[in-house]
Amino acid sequence: MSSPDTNAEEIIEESIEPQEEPIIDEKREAFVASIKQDLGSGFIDSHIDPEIDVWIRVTQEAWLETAKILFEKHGMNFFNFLSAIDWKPSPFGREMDAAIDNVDDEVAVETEMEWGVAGGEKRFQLLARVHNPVANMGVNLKADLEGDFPEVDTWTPVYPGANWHEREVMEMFGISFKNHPNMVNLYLPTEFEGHPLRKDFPLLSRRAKPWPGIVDVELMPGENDDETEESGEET
Amino acid sequence: MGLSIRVPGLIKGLGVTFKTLIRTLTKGSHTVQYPRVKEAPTLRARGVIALHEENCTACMLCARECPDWCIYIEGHKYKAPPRRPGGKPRQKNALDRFDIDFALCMYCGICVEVCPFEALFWSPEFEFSEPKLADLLHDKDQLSKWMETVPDFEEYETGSEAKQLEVPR
Amino acid sequence: MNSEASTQQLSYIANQASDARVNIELETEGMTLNLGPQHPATHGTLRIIVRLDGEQVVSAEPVMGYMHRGYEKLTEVRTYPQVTTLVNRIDWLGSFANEVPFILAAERLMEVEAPARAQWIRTALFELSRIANVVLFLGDMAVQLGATTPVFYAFRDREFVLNQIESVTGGRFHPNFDRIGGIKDDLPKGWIQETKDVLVRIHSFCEEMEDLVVGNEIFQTRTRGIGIIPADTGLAYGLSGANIRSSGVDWDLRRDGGVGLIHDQLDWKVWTHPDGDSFARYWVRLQEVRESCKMVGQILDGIPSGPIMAKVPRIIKVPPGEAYVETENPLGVMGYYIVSKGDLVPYRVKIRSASFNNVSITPWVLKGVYVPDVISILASLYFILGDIDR
Amino acid sequence: MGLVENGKLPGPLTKLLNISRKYSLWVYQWGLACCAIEMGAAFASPRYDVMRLGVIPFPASPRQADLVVISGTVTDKMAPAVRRLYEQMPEPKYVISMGSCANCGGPYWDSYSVTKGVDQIIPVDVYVPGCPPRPEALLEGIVLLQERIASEDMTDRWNRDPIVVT
Repeated sequence: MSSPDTNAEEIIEESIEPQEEPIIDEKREAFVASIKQDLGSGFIDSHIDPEIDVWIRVTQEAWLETAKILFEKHGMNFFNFLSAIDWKPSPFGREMDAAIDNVDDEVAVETEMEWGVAGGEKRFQLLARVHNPVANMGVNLKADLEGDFPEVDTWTPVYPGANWHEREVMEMFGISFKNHPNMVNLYLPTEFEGHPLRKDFPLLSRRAKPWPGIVDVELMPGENDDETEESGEET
Repeated sequence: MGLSIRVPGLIKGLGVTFKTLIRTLTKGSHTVQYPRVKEAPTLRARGVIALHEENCTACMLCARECPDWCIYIEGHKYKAPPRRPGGKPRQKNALDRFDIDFALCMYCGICVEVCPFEALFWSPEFEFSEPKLADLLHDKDQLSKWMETVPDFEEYETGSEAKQLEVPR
Repeated sequence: MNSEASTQQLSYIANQASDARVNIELETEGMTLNLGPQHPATHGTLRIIVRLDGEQVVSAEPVMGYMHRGYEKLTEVRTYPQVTTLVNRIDWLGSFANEVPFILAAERLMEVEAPARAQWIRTALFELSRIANVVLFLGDMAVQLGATTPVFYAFRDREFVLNQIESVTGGRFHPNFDRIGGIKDDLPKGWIQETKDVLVRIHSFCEEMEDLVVGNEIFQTRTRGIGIIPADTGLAYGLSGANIRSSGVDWDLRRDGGVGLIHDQLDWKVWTHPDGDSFARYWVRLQEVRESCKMVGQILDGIPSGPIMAKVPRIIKVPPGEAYVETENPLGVMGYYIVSKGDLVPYRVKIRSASFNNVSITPWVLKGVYVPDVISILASLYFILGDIDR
Repeated sequence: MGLVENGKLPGPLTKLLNISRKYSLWVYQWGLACCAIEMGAAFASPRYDVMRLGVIPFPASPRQADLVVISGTVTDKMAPAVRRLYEQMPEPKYVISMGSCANCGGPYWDSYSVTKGVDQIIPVDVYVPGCPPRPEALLEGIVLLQERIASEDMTDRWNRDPIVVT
């Protein structure tokens, strides 16, 4: 798997970038501009995938305000989902990923946080999506959250469907929601401890059981399958 | 709404069941009389995994790609006589243990798909229930026995460019 | 149809109001009824705590998690091909459809596109899994209202669809057939003709259900005007699929979504119903099965020849980025939000499953209905537990 | 049931008892996940029709059931309910564990919320492999169980400690 041929193939694959003119998505540009104007300082950043999707990042304080604006002004009345992302990489790194084990270099566990589209600053980031079924346009919203056990305004007054999603986020990430009508566990039994979707939550079975692939007898078969019978190279 | 309005739909429904009754009586039922007659699963059905032991080089690829970690392989290296006279002795792998835990297996077929040496095949057999959980761990002899039940690959539909494979016997 | 339903609705509300008055006079005591976790009326292990005042529901609170398997965490420790086989098991009745949005999202990040033949076969299997899924609903809804025959018919004809899915993918339930950049294998010989025969069978099944269930007066009385969901409420709760189309919202991602599948090259129709009640939800789904049959028939006639896999690296590493792709699955809108860091495993996958949102409306819609209607409403909302709890 | 508890039954009587028990297995449908649909197909589909084997899938409560098919993923939240179901069933009772999830966790073997096999909570008589098993595979499991019942001595069953899983 770590043979040099595959790496070369991947590099070639990556280097063939589609050489197209940048498409200007007027509909989404106008939409982002309008949101920016309405939110003022609450608006932080945005990202547009032309003709595909749009991301908007707002401040924690403007979270509820954004929902109201989207619902009332932009007809985004379809509620898709609300969730969160933990951007702090898992401290166990390799232990959690079986497939990493066959890459025998770079064991170093990454601890630096690295954010996705529309950027980020904090460990926890809320992620929500709403959709306008008439104009057929959806928007992904993000908001950075302060602290280890953050608190943010609930969306339930605007989107009642957010109720269960917020309960799920509370239980999976430990993010609580102000003024939520029923902030109790959704899935897990009450005696469950920890927040499973946080990256530092360990999957104990995975650590208890030895990975069967670790006992190695020979090199991984590379591209030259015919020669593997003869390949006597020692590692 | 009197009784007269409420009846036609019911009569129609009864007509459907009556038609089904007639069809069952004349054309026979759908039932497969299981212990005596067995249905034939399709050729690609994923029933149980068979091992063609000669092709296995203990390369561990299947064990690594298995999402359930349910394949256990052990092997050792040995020096085989050179293929050409005067050549160096070749290093080969011998397979000591090849177990698949069918209690844990999720029958996804990733191991069969990733095997670069065509040592693993799907057999449509499905009858291997056990009263003891440990018996569901099939060793390499058992897995080789399943090889007899592996059907040949079927031909492809017209318009396909896929290459027809063959099962080693 | 609309006027009749609205009169029924009015009489229903009047009945409820008069009953409420009776209840005050009789001074019934409140009672808590516990449906589930295992109950014939719940598909799987949903538990609903219903507080009753006499025969009327005061409040209903679903208790979930009896089927929570931690999908979103497990996807973080599995490689992309392993995730594909895992997500099969979310909506187990239409399992191939679960893979499609995930694969499409990964394809968008990798900037590959499946060849035409793969897309056509993908769409055919997507629609076949819809048929396999909804056919069971058509029988199951009737059985929950007390009619046992339709479920036997549904299981009988569903087997043929499953056979067709199995003879291509190898799995009756969990195909694990979709791949990033194409599909795993090509069609076996004779499959197209066999599938056409099965479609004829499904067509006649739809006719039977039309006569047996939809036309049945008892069924109509039990479902017309029951569990009405207005369009705007449904949207705000995130209802999707046939549930929202039966409230009169003309929105179908197969037509409007414009992702990776070839529905726009086919001739079909999106059915809606203005009533928004249990009957409408049944009726819309019945029409959907017919449309799916029509679509599969057209696909079978027009599958182009060619390769089935695009060129992708053998070891799949998805470049860094984020993508959200949703498709119109049998139960509604299903989407995957993939966050990739260029690794073998996804960094985070948010699974937007349809039933989770569809069921979140139950506390709202069950308020004020009678106990027998709870069952018909739950059945008509049509959820699958794996899709709720993940 | 003092008769069976206090000593051996004559052979023919045991045989007769076993035959009658074997062909009147009332099975409680404990559908949990994907396997529940395949179990439904085995029980309700005209193609498989489990009633032919003398298995009757209609008990209204576990107190009337002889056999329970645990079909699907048992989560930690569900486990107490499974345990209680088993305790409610009258002796002699049998359990079929259907599918990988019920056997030992299956695809969710590393999950934080799934019980790794139903045999951690209740004793199991027959394990049916598959994910999900075909309906016929379940029928095979039932036939296997019936064979076990046929060769069983009632007294053994009655006085026996709970089956120890090896």
